[in-house]
Amino acid sequence: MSMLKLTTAAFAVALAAGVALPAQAEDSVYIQLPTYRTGPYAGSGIPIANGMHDYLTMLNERDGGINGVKINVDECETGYDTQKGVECYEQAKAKGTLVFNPWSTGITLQVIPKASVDKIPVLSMAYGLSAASQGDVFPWVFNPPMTYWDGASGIIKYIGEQEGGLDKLKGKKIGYIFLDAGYGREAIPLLEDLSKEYGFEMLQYPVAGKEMQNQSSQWLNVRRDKPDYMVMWGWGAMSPTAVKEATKIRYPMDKFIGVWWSGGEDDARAGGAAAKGYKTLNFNSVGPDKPALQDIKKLVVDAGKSQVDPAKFGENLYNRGVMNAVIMAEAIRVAQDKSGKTVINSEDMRVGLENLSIDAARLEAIGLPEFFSPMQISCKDHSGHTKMYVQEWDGENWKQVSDWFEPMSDKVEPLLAAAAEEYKTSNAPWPARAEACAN
Amino acid sequence: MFYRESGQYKTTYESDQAIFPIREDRIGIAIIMAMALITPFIASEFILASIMIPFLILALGTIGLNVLTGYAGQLSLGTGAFMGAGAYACYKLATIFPDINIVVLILLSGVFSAGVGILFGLPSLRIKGLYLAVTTLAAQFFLEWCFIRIPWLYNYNASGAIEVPERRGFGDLILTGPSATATTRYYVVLAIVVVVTLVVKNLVRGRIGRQWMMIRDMDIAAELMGVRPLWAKLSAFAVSSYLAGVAGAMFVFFYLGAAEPSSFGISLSFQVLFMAILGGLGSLVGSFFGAAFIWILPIALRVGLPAVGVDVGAEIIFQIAQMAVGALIIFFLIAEPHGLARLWAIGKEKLRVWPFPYA
Amino acid sequence: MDTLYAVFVDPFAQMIDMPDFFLQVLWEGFVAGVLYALIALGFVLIFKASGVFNFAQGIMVVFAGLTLVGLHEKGVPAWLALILAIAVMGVLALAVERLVMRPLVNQPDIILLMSTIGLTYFLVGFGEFVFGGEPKQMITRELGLPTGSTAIEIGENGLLILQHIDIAAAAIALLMVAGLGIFFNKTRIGRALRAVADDHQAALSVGISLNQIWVIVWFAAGIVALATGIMWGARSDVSFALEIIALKALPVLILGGFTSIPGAIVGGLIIGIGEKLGEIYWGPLVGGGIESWLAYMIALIFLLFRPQGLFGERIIERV
Amino acid sequence: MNARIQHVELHAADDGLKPGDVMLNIENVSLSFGGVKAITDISFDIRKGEIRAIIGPNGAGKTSMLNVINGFYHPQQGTITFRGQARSRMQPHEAALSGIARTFQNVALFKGMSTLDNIMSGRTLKMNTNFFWQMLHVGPARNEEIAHRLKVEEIIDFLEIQAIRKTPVGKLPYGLQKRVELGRALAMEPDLLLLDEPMAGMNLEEKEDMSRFILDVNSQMGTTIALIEHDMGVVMDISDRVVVLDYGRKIGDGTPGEVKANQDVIDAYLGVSH
Repeated sequence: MSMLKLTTAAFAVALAAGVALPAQAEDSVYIQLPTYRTGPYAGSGIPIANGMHDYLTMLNERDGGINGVKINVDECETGYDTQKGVECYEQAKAKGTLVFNPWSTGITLQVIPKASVDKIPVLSMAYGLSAASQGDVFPWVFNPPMTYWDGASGIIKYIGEQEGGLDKLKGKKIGYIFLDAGYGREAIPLLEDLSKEYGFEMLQYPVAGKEMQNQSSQWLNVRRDKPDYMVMWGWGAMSPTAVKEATKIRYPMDKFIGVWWSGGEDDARAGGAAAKGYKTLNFNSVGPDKPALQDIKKLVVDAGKSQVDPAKFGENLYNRGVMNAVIMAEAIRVAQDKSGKTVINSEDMRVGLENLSIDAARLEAIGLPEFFSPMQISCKDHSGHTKMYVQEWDGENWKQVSDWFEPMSDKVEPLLAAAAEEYKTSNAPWPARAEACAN
Repeated sequence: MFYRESGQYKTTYESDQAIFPIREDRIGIAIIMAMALITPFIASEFILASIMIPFLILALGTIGLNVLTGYAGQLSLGTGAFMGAGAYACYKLATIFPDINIVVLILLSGVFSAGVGILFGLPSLRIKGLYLAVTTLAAQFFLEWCFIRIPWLYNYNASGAIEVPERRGFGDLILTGPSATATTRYYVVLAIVVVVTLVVKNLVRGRIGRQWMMIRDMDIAAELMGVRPLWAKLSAFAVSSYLAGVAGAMFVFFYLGAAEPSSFGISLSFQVLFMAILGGLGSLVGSFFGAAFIWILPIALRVGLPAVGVDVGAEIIFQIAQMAVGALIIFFLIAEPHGLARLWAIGKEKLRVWPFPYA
Repeated sequence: MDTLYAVFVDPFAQMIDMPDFFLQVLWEGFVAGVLYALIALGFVLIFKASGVFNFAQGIMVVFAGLTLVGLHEKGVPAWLALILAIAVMGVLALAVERLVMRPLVNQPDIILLMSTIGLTYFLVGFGEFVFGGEPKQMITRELGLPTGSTAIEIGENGLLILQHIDIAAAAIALLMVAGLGIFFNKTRIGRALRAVADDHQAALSVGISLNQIWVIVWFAAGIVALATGIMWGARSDVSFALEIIALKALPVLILGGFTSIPGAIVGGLIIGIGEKLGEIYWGPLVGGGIESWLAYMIALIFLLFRPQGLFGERIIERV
Repeated sequence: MNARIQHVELHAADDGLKPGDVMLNIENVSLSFGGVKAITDISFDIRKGEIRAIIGPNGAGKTSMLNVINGFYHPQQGTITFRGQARSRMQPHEAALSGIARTFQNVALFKGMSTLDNIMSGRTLKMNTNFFWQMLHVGPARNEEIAHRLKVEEIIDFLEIQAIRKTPVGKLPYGLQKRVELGRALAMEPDLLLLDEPMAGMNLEEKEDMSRFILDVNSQMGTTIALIEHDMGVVMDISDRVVVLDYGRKIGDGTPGEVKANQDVIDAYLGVSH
């Protein structure tokens, strides 16, 4: 019988908690951070979670929140699992989160339709559905500073530069190794399009999520096909394994370029000295030196309020997490400004995001000069299509090896519009945008 | 005192063979049904959407596995994939026939998963026990691969995910899609689960269920008494995967809203297996207990621990929940290998003779 | 016709065309097979002595590797971490015997199987709880294991690249099998183990302590798991993502039979090499990625023709 | 009583054979597993209406013989003719279909089911409402269930096991389990009933009960019975004819009196070397 009692008790707790959820203090706003510090993707998820958490905590500690409003933060562990992600979303919704950062393309796709109905903005920073940049179709979804398609076009652009012009790509073979899930597949349509346009051959090497750590077949195929360049869309345990496998087959590492998500220090470190030359995209600066980061160090990390390993403070993915938090914080400011309230709700937050503009001066002002390329989100453009750069692993650290450059917006933009239309038809009846552009 | 059957005489075999021959049971079930019906009026949306709906759906999936493992004795580790087969079938049906009521399509989609189940049930004619369990993993991984590699299944969607379209029915009620309210979805799920459970109850108490149990308890004797193993095993696979398929379709259409192939991974198979074993193999009511327990425990820990003031990181709670589930599974296997259903039965037995310790 | 050509001719033409590549595929398959076989080996040990289908063997591999690396991360020197990791596996064996196996004695197979799945869940949560969830690098160099690779030239421009760690893995696997063989056949405990495997009650009646035997086999399986964890961790990182790959040991067992040590090795090699060849030469025909299920299908089809496995004896059913 | 529920009589089917006609004929049957010979060149017959005993020391091949008769083992050589029809590789369920039922040496009841369900399971072959009605459990399906329940209740009455109707068989003592197993076989209304050591492990009283049931089944229902039994007293008392096996060979066949006098049989039981 003890079991029955336990079940009943558990149920009662859940019930009580469920009822108590929406309560919140008057002078604070609530943001739930879905994170994953466990499971196969934890290697990437942990620094991101730390970065987001620590920046928001720092704002609370240093400034008492934003314009006097404390930010209530809690985390919800998803394990990168879509099912758990939906649970977290429901919980976030019940607790009145301002914004939802899925940190998984799979979860993003899952919550996009729900979020529009529930009026919760989804902030998928440089991941998720590329077409979501079309604000007129997806008023509730934001993917600044750029989309996967921007990234893919950026890599092709960079390869073109290496080869001495995009026209030199003709007849070249470019391999695409990717996590075979919503995330890795997202870039395929654009790459296919560009391969037709520039006449290079695109070879696909899918890596199943559960086989991430067993990529020897894919790399054997790479060895046989001898592609001129390898492009990677890897995440979690996939990236370090891929780097390691590439060194094993002695693939020239300087021809191996990952998307921004495959650019964790740990990803490259796994390949040891042989990984030198491995490149990835990036859109935020690496290193712990910016003033705001030093504030985090002083007020959060050294105060024992962070889970980050001090040795890894300021690494690439940590800073990426900080950047995500900066976007949220800045959007809250804009929303407060636009709505005239200090305690905003999720609908105000959407307006905030839609009118977000972070220029160089603003970055300077918040203590993060040149932390990332200035971004401007608008009613129509929810992504901003800002600039990126290429970094190279020197065996110890990431080194910037290219200037900040723009994606091939002329190629990407029409495809995004078409994809958004397609999404609309295949998910008919997709609600028309009802929210006015507040300008 | 309140639960005593003495004095309730049966004068016909018909009444002796009713589903609930004892009056108190009938009253109990009526109260439970009434409570289920009023839940949406008293519970928050979170409880409805994140606890009740998935709990009911997974209970149906558990019943599906229970038919196969609990009643017919064939261990399967592929329930997740069979649920996926139903979900993808339902997605295809819903996009090909947008005008047909989604409930009809959900019930129909189980037919496809049943077909898949029969196919992968064929080896059970030669392979038994744990060996069979391993071969069901072939179904699990092969189907998962199909969900990725056959783009037709997800309508060539670039993301490889299936997204639930909005469908209306029963007048102009929105049944599926993001605009469907939790209350609507809950009632539809409840109706399907109750009706299907009744049907399964009828099957297992009749000739077909007896054949399954004969194969389970002593396959050789069953065969020597005229049971054709081919028919008995394949019908169990068919019914089981039908139920799993319906559960899978509902899981996507009424709970998740969209799904990737990884939604139907082996962890779902294990989750359902735990529900079946903890609830009690060969018990329908146990399937509900098991599903409730396995589904609610982690959520209760996750929501409940912070609520009572235990302040630890989200991932710690997650890990604690995982450890707790693992440890509890072992604990219950030791304490009562026949699951919650047996505890329930013992409890009822005790109540019947109360206040005396034994009859 | 084209299909027939693509299935029956083209793959072989490719093999002949690039012999060095073919050898490389065989080698990769061989190494993967050795690792599958090592997991299967731990499994066979336990099944032989207790009839328990130990689903947790895969997670024990991760857990052992994680303990080793985790301890080292916390500042313990490599050699001490290794000894401590072995000790932890010993404690685990004791705990499993005392808390799981002993109370569940005489339960049906499925209950025992379920308890090991429960153990799997527990160990995943526990491992992450103690050592954190992120993947960790194996301390290959600190343990004195070889790194780097040797390239052998084959024909013109042909290159066969052998990772030293893979060679070491094969050698260690060989040593473990030989060691276990001697252990089983030449020692007193080995004889007791075999007696227990044949008949629990009969073994009890001649004074063999079942509990002691179980602790020993779980400990032995733990050590095999640690070795596997080190080897696999050196190939990729140590993380719980390995868990799914560890499931590949199950089709290996089906091929080899649940109780045969040579069966585990041969089965492992067949599965390892078979799935690599299948993936590389036939996989592209259906879009690739068939590696995720090929092993199970091979096992399934094999079972249909030989339900008792490669080395198992035909079972005569009695009533 | 519900008018739609028809009452079925409980007896062996009329197959046109008169009592004393050969029902089952076994000719030169041999069976081996790998290199081990279980049965070597055995011939005997079973006649309608008789009680035929198969005896012999342990390992003589008695149970294998029963397994051959109901199709569980397939002999390498020899023919088996049942009711005039020679058969080749017959599947066990086909044997059941043609009217052969059996009990087992080590009780093979369905342990997870109640006494009632176990005996109901004997009616499997006689039930035929389709899946659709089974799902709804109304109309034909329910009527069928109740009709067969009546039948099963007759058997329960006959075997005097009313009190344990709803008890899971796993909880029953051994003697009662044997009785339930007999009930399950009887529920099939067989023409030929094979009993594998029906009295093993029973005390005297239980043996007497069981003997009475066997004789009653034989005389009241007209069921032909073949039984394996070690208790010579019982065998000699109740059987009409006895066949004796040793090391897979037939060493004697005839009435109890004849067999008792057979020198080979005496040697086999007393252990004279061959």
